[in-house]
Amino acid sequence: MTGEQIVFLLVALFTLGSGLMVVTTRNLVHAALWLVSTLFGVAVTYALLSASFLAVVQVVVYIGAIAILFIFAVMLTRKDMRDQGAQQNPNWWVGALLSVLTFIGLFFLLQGWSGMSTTATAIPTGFDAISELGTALVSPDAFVLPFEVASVLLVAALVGAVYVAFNPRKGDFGK
Amino acid sequence: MVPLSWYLIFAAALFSIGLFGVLSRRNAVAILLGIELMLNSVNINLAAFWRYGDVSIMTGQVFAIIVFAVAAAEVAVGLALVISVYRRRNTVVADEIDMMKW
Amino acid sequence: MSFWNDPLKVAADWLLGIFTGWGLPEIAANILIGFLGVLLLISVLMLVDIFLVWVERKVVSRFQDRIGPNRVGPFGLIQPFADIIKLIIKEDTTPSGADKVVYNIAPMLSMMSVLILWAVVPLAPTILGVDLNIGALYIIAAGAIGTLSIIMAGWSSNNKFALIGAFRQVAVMVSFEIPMLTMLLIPTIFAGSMGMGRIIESQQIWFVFLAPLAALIFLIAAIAELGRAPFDMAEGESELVSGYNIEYSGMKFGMFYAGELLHAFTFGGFWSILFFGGYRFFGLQDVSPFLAIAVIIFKAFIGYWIIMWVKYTLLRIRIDHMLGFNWKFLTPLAFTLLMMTALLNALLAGTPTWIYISVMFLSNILLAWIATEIARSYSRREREKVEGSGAAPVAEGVHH
Amino acid sequence: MTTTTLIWLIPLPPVLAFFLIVLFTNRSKWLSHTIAVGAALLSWLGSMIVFVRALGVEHLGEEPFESSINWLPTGDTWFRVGVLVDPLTAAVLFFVAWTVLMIFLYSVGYHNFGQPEGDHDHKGLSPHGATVDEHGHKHVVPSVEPMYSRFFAFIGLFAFGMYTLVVSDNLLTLFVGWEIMGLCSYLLIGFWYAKPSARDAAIKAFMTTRVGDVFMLLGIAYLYYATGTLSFRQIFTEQVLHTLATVPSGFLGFSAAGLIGLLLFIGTIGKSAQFPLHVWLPDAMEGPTPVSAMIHAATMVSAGVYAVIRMFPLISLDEKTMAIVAFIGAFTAIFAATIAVAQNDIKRVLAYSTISQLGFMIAALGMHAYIAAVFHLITHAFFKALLFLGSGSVIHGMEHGVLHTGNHHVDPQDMFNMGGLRKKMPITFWTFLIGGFALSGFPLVTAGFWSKDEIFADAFANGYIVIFITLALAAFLTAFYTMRQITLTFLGEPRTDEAEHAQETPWTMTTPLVILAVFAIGYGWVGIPEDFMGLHLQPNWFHEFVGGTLAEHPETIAFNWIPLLTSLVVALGGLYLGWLTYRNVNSAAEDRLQIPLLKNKYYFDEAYDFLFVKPATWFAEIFVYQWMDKGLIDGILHIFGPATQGLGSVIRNYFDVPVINRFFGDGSADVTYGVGARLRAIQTGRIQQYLMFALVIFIVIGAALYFFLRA
Amino acid sequence: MNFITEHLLFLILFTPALAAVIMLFLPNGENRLFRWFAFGVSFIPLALSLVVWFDFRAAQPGFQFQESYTWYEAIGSSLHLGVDGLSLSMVLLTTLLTPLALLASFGINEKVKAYMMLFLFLETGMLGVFMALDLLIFFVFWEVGLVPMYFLINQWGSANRNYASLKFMIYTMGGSLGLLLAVQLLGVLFGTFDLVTLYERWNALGASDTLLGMSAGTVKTIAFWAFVIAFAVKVPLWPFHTWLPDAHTEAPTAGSMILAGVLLKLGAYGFLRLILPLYPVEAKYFAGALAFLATAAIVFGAFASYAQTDFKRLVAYSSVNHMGFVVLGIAAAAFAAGTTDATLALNGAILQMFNHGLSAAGMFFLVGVIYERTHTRNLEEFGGLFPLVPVYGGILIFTSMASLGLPGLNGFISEFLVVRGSYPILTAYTAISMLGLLFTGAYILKGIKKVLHGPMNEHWAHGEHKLTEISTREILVMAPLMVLILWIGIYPAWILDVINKAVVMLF
Repeated sequence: MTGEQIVFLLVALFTLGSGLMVVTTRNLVHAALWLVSTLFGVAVTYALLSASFLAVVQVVVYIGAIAILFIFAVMLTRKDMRDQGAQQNPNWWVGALLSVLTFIGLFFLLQGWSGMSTTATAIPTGFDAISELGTALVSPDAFVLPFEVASVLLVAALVGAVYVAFNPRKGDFGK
Repeated sequence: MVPLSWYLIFAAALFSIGLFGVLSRRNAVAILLGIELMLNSVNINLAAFWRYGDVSIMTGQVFAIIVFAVAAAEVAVGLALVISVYRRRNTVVADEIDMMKW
Repeated sequence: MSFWNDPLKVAADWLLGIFTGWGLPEIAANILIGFLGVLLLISVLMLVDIFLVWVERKVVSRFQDRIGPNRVGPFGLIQPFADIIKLIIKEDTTPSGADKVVYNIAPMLSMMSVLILWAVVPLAPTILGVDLNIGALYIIAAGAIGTLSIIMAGWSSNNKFALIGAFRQVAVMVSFEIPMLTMLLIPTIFAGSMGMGRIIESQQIWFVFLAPLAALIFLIAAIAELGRAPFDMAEGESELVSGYNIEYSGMKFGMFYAGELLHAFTFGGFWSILFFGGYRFFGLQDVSPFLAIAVIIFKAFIGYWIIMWVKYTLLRIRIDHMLGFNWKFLTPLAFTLLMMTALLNALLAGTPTWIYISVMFLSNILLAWIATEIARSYSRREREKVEGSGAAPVAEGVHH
Repeated sequence: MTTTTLIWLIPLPPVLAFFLIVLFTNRSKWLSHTIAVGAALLSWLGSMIVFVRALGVEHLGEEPFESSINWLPTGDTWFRVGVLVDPLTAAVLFFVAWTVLMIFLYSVGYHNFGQPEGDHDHKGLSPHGATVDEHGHKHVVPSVEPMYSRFFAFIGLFAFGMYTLVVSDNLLTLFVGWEIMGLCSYLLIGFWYAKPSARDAAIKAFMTTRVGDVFMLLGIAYLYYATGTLSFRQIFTEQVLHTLATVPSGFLGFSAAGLIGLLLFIGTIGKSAQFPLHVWLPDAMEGPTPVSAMIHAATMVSAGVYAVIRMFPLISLDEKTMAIVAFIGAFTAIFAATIAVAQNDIKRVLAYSTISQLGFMIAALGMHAYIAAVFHLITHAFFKALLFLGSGSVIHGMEHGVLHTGNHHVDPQDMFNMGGLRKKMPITFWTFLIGGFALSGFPLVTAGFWSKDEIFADAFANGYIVIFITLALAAFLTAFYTMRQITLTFLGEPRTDEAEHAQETPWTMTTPLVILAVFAIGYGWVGIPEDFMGLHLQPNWFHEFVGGTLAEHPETIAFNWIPLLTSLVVALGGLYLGWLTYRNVNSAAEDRLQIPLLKNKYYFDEAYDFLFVKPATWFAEIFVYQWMDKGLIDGILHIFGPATQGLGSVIRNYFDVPVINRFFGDGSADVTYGVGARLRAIQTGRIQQYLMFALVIFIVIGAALYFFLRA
Repeated sequence: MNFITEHLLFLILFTPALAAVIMLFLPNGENRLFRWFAFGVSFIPLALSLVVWFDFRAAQPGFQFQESYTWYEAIGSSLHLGVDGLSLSMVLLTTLLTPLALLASFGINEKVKAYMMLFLFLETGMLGVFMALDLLIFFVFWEVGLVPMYFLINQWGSANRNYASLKFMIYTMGGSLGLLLAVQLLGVLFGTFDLVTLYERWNALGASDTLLGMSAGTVKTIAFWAFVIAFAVKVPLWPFHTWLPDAHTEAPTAGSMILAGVLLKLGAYGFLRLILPLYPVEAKYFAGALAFLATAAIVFGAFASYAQTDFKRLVAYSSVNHMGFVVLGIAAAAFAAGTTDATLALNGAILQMFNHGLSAAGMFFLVGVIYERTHTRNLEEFGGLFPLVPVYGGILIFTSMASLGLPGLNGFISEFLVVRGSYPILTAYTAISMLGLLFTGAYILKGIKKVLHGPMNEHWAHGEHKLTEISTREILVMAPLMVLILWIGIYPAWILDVINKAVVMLF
């Protein structure tokens, strides 16, 4: 049990716990907030994996944008502050069963894999992950095309979102 | 040192939790929350494989970033749909949004 | 290797010696020292914060042709402490139907979002928390947390004014994050790194000379991010009495208040770091770290003062105008500027410095001019539309 | 300044004047004519210097002044252009310089410089006169030309063209000058463009000359191809000429030289208005008189002859060509003379006389009478210029009268409205008389006598009897109509009030008359044959000088009484008869020679109109445009539209609709519908259920695969 | 800044297109902005091409300023640019005329943005054809040039524009079908579209060896005619010329300027760049036919032009007549390739292309000027306008004379060279074409006569119809053209030298 392992376990437990809260809590705003904490956990996980860029982007994008978006959505789609009625489907147990099965299946599959227990090699000194990442993203012989495609997708999605969510009050359509 | 397996299992667990959310929640927004969890678990895998493989190969991180983009897009569109549905039908319960059935 | 050249290191070594002397393991000692360092920084900041309260009140009164605090202590210097005491002994109320947990977490988050910013602020060549190589992004990340805190506060207060205020503030923050991030990338382009340290080191000429427009946009975005006038509709006393923190009282409110002031100060600091060479001042920084600190604090104060100046000079802008201004003007402009800078940077690679500087500067000016021209013609057409339709010309943007 | 440089510079002043006036000074009349006349003066000065220096050179013919520069890159060599002054050029340059200068000067007065603006003068029409109020009673005076500056610009360009043509050392630049003059004649004949007659005359002139020009262009091209050069000096070398003479052109048995010569000569026919392309020249009288003088006497028509003289060594190689040349010349001479007899317009008479005189020169060339041709060209230039300017002066005087009486129906150019002007305008009268006598070859004194006599002598000596007689008749008619003109214009009593009130013209117009008169008499004396009437005078200077141009010096012909007597008889007889006939004819009715055939110039215009103009127009408008382009070609094109449409509809109706739509389209639709109707039961519309289905199946299949594949 | 010097042609080629794209993002309705922007931008290619012109080493064989970018590797086609004396003069002509045309179209007031954008695209298209050293690229730009012109005619044209634009489009498209096929044929045969390599390889194979089951001779003949028809339509050669009067007449002024000034040259350029080098044998064999068509174009063009009552149509037909001389020269050169006569003929033809570019553009512009004021082109309705518009009249006469081929102006030089070159080779045709030359004079004078001379048509003299003098802007459009016309007329060596060297090295 090295310190790092301890830290990891703590983070993982924290993350999974808040993840559970996300899917179980009744108050949707709380669910969203729990999601935030989950995301934090994931961000820390990235940090543990010394993917600092991912960690920060995780915070910026997920917490800064997505989570906020969720909270907005929740607030916009509720008649009042209290949630009445069941939050789960009548056949939620099927879902639970399926997900457990999935987990077990994955677990088994992973067990069978040889590279399962590889440990990380130390990052070479002077290795700058970010500049590497940057070049990888935009160099023609690496990922520039997927990168562009992703950005196009993003734009398209946002335009679509605006269009879908836009509700034309009388007269001011397209204003 | 933390072996790769821990991360993978952690991710798998997070994935399953998300899946559970998706399958069991009634509220459409909550379903989207579940989806977020699943996406994150995937990202953890990607990052982990990057770290535990050859560090100088950036594929893992690049994919993670693309997943970020996709997630953002997905949330934007999804929530927009939810909201417009809510406007027109005044409900966000997934099961009640079934006018596409025969 | 004297104390004057690298105080932190000296101090750290000294402490390490002591702690190991007490028989603590190496790691534990280091962690402890780290904590102590953070503690030191935070308490210093808190002092600065208190001082800021005084400055703020003094300056505003000057702006409004008053004397300001002048009873307690010389020039009312003790006034802030009096305020704090008042805040502490005030009753700490919690509105019914409020979501307690969230309600109580929010102020801390808001304070925290400001404090963590200082982790990446280089006070001197040798004195900085961590030289994150994604420093620029880190600022935005911290900003995200601020956003979160505000919405939490707004929502948990169970008060529609608070909620509306929070919504507004969050909308503004989320949108103005974009030009801000874009502008952060411009010093990054010049310096070739996102790390604050590198950015400062590579400012033989202040970046403001290379990209005056960028500096301006960053300032605007920062003010919006801070939610201070003219972008302070989150706590628009007139329409929704002080917005998201309406329900807060006592020290919780104090935290929001202090957080805001410190936030402004911090952004003044960042402004100076990104565009005005941080602690660089004609080689002064190399003489002694303390001088460097003095320089950067001074610059930060200048920035802070400018922000105050704006705040107490301009009028509040209507929310839709403000968002429109961001999405239709500031963001496109920022993107254009970014692309132009990157392009020129590539084109001018290898040209003598003076050409580089002048081209950069002129192109900025040119872009600014074009932008204003387009904006002007647009507004002209808008006005004609309004006046042409016979309606009374509405007061453009301003509204109080 | 070296002579060659100077020669380069000679043509420049007028063209500079042109640009100056057009671009800058056209507002100021004074500035414009000062610039123009000044330019003419400069060129005159240059020409004179060149001329004098040319006189100084021994054997100018062998080593003339010449210099040239690269102009056109042609493959790996260059086409060079340059200037050349040999005796011929020098002689021509002399009279060109003088006449041009005179005409420039004359124009100032002719266009009433200094007179007030016309009351309702209109740009593009000749001035109508202006009413001035002199102490109490207002009376009409001539008004200044509205397009005064423009006129000077044009004649400046014109002079440029002429100088270029004269000094150029190759056929191409000669052609350039030639065409520039063509343009200027167009612009100047149509100077009063608002008059339809003037406009049409201008176009007629341009087109008729262009007919010649295109042939000339062909000739130039052929020559260039055949010799590889256009420079005179290089063409007129022994072997080049020899090859040209021997190589057959494959056209009616002409030799290359013959064909080239012919083509070039056609150009000349157009330019110097020889039969059958003479029709434009009389109409060209529509232009202002100085222009007529410019075109007819000094420059343009002379240019035509000059070109032939230039190419004489080439043309003279082929006898067939020479025969044609001689015939055309002689015929034109007599033919034009007959027409001239019946004309009443003072300028038209001169126009036709010009044609016939040019005929003399051409004929002379056709008879190898090189010197005589050049001599007559020059003398004619002087006295014809004199006559034209004189007639202009007369008309100007008459216009005074017209303005005075205010009766604008009286044509100031009709000779029957004149009479008795000798008292009114003495200077004009005497100079005109000199010019007329020179034209009709009044013995011994006038220049015309000597030049014409030389032609006769050559004709007789070389045994061209037919041509000799023809020319003699022509000369007789010349003398006759000249005297007719003088009688009707100046002698007797004024026949109209206008003639009564005619008055002498200003010094700017009379000075040129006087100067030209001097040349009209004096210039003849430079060419007196050495053994004239058996006397032994000093050698014929002109013959020596100009003869030097040719490679082999033309031999002087022995004196003979017959041609001398002939010319005496025809000249004096013609003059006397003319005076006799017309001394008391008072109106056109009484003129017995007003035969319609002659009056209407043998109906040439009508004939050409019927033969060429109308058919061409028909061909253009009906055949080419209406039938071929619009009808045939576009017709064919317009078929495509309907055709494709038809094809398309066929395909649609017989393939698309039944096969594609009915069978494949609807059929597949039905099938799909059937299947769908059965499958829709599982469509609950609940995403989560769908997802569950999917997952279950996925897990099952996955597990199955996992277990079986591991085995 | 060696980036610029290394990519000169590329920049010349794509600056206009880029500018057009940028224009797309300019705010709407800012007409003055569009005009000045387009006008200003169009100077960049001009300046650059001047740089090229002065850096151009005429004496050095082969193409210069070559640039090659991978474009379509799969079929062996690359964006290969380069110029020699021949194409350079055309490029210069294009970059020179475009600013003038843009300046000329300041009068356009509706849909200015689209108009200017189309114009800039058009410039790219034309330049591309002149610079392309790759058959496929050549074809692409060939078609690219078509589309903007179609819209220019169709949107900004006058009364009968739909018919005209459709005719123009279909005609040219139909013509270039064969071209496309032939181009593909070559591409398939050699696996590359690169001209420089094609020149050798294509000529290397003799008539005996078989391609696609036919003897190479047959294949070549077919391909030859495919090329010829495409280019003949564009030139236009009789009897493919009837699209031209319609298109020119209906097009907006600047449109016709470019159409006459540059677009027609594309065809002739195609003859020179592709047909002569690729099909020397066939060209020689069919030179007679070409010469016949050329002569027909000259003569019938002149006559048809004389027949017109529509001023612009008259000028349009004059283009047929003038371009006929170009083809005549080319035919002569094809017949006797390599001889001095051929060189002269080609010099003449190419210079004629340039000259016609200047004078025809000028004429169309002048027609446009008077059309803008009177809204009629019917010659019968003019008459005696000279006193009203002296300056305009002077310019009109000057330009007409250039187009008439008056010595001392540019037209004469080229026509003389063509005649000189083709006389010994195709004597009869040259002689006949003189008839055309004669009637050139006839219709030019008719034009002047009907417009400027004669009794004044009082209708234009006063009142709201009063004819206004040509404006400074319009004079500025004409000035460069006139200067060039005079300059070439007096001292043609400066341009002819480049052309001549190119011709000597090429053929």
